[in-house]
Amino acid sequence: MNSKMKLMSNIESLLFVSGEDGLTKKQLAFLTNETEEQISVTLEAMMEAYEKSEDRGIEIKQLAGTFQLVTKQGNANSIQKLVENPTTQSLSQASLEVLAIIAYKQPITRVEIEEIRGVKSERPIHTLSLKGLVKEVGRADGTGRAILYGTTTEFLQYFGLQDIRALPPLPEDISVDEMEDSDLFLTKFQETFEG
Amino acid sequence: MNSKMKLMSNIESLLFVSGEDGLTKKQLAFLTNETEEQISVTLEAMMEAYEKSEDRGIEIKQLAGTFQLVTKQGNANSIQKLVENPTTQSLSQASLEVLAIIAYKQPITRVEIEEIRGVKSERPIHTLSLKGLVKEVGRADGTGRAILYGTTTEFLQYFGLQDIRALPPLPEDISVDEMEDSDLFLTKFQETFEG
Amino acid sequence: MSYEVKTEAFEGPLDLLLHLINRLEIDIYDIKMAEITAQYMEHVHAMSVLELNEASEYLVMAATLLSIKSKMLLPIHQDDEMEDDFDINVNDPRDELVLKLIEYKKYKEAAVSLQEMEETRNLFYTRPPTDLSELQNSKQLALFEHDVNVYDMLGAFQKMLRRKQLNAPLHTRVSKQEISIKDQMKSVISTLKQNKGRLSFYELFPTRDKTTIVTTFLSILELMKRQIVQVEQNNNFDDLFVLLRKEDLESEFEDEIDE
Repeated sequence: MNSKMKLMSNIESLLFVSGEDGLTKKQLAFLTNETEEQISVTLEAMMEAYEKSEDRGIEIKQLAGTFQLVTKQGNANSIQKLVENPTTQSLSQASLEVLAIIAYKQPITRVEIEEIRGVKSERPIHTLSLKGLVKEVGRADGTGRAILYGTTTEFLQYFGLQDIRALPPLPEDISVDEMEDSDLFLTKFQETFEG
Repeated sequence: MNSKMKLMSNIESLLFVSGEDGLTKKQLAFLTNETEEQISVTLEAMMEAYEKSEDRGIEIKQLAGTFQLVTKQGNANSIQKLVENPTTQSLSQASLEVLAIIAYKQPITRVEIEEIRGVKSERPIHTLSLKGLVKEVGRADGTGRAILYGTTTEFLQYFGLQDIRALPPLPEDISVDEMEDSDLFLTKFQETFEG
Repeated sequence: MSYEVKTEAFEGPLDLLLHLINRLEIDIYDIKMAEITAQYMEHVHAMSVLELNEASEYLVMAATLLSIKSKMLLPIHQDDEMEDDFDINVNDPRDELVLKLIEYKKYKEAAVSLQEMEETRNLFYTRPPTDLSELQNSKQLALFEHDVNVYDMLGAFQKMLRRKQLNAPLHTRVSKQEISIKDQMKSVISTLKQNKGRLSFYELFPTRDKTTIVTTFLSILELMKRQIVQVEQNNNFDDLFVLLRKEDLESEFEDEIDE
């Protein structure tokens, strides 16, 4: 019993110092000399305990492929008081569009992105790379050897995704009746921006 | 009773994100809309709870009036193991930060670097000098004649830069632009859909 | 006529077209070219002022729309129809545009879900990894651990800005509190007690707040003068250690400082 408690304590310490980098099950197993199965069971028990304890302000989340300690969502209000201006951080519409295209079509060149959007996209791509959300992942074959873009680990972290497969499926076939949905879409937009 | 639990949860979240800087009772009182007395009582209860719970890996440390979360001494072994087997980026984050500051603001003293980062930076500077990425490039005027740091040729080589002007612009400047962009966009969007 | 186009509201000509299709309640697979072209032109005219290079994209689309419209007015040649027997829609001049619009719409919607995810993600916070380099030996430090590039460096910088943003309001709004030397002396003593009476000088300064640093420093000097603490150093340039010399002095200490 004691050993199980000790393992939880150890895991909490390790996750605490790793911060937003987090640790995988494998790494945790290695660092604590335990089996991965033992780590799985313990992590699960910890996740449940964190969630249930109302006096706890942190919990474990799987983000960007690792387990990380994060603050509970319910405490966002008081933490936001620590933040200078919470709204300025969000991405612009252009950046979000480019990012969506890169996320679903990676690896992809700038020209291909511009073809889909129908507008020049150099600036949003530049902004996204500076923010560490996309990066060069290679060069296209053929003349020019254009840069191929892909998303980064920071991208997963930024959107709270476990891995790239956790992205919601791309709306595939837009049928006639789906056009009505776009009303919904516009309404949502308005809500978001007016709200 | 519930409210007391909630306050503990809030304090844990706040101490968690404030990291090495920690928070004073006064700051915690401000952030949670509680009295300092209430904070004192709650912190004491929390400190005891952390200490007693064998499954906890963190505890509250009080230093010069600020409170911060730290890992429990008893888990030092597995943390040492983490240090010796750096499988994540965790170790380079501090160094990369300092490197970015030196690259963009050189020549710069240690004190100036610390002012920008908000934390002590002796270690990362030491690390970077050992790696040959930064070096002493002179001494500041005035008393103390503090060491001025700059990047090396090795730095340019390492990052594949032709010269120091080939560095991309700082994200700081970008975000200002982007804010304006998105504001304009939002305004326009609202006009369009409300109009 | 001048081609000054105000386009901030739309992410390009495709975005504008989608907006019009939606507003006119037109079936995207059966776009009424005359109507949409007229509306599109009207919008482009109504927009004012923007960079020429973006305006050109809107104008290219205008030309495309006009060309589709005119093609649709032409009668379909009999021979062509025979050849393309297998593909019924091949002759619809709108096809390419429709495909483009549908493709673009997918990503526009995906961008909306990204935005929602961004909002949710903003409700919880992580912390930067602890700097553990002091636990490392120098030999290890000298190794290049990773294949880092300039963007990793910028990413690190970005993270730092985020972290600094977290603490900024406290520095301006809250931390202006005045700490007295007396209070800080007490705090130093209690901190030392908690650490078995011995602590590195460095650890007594956990904050970057200048007032606190100065006050803490003065309080340590005062404590040294009163021989309540002692400072020692083993070798040149080693860390300084602060030692608590007297164990129980709370009571005498209280009135002494009040003078």
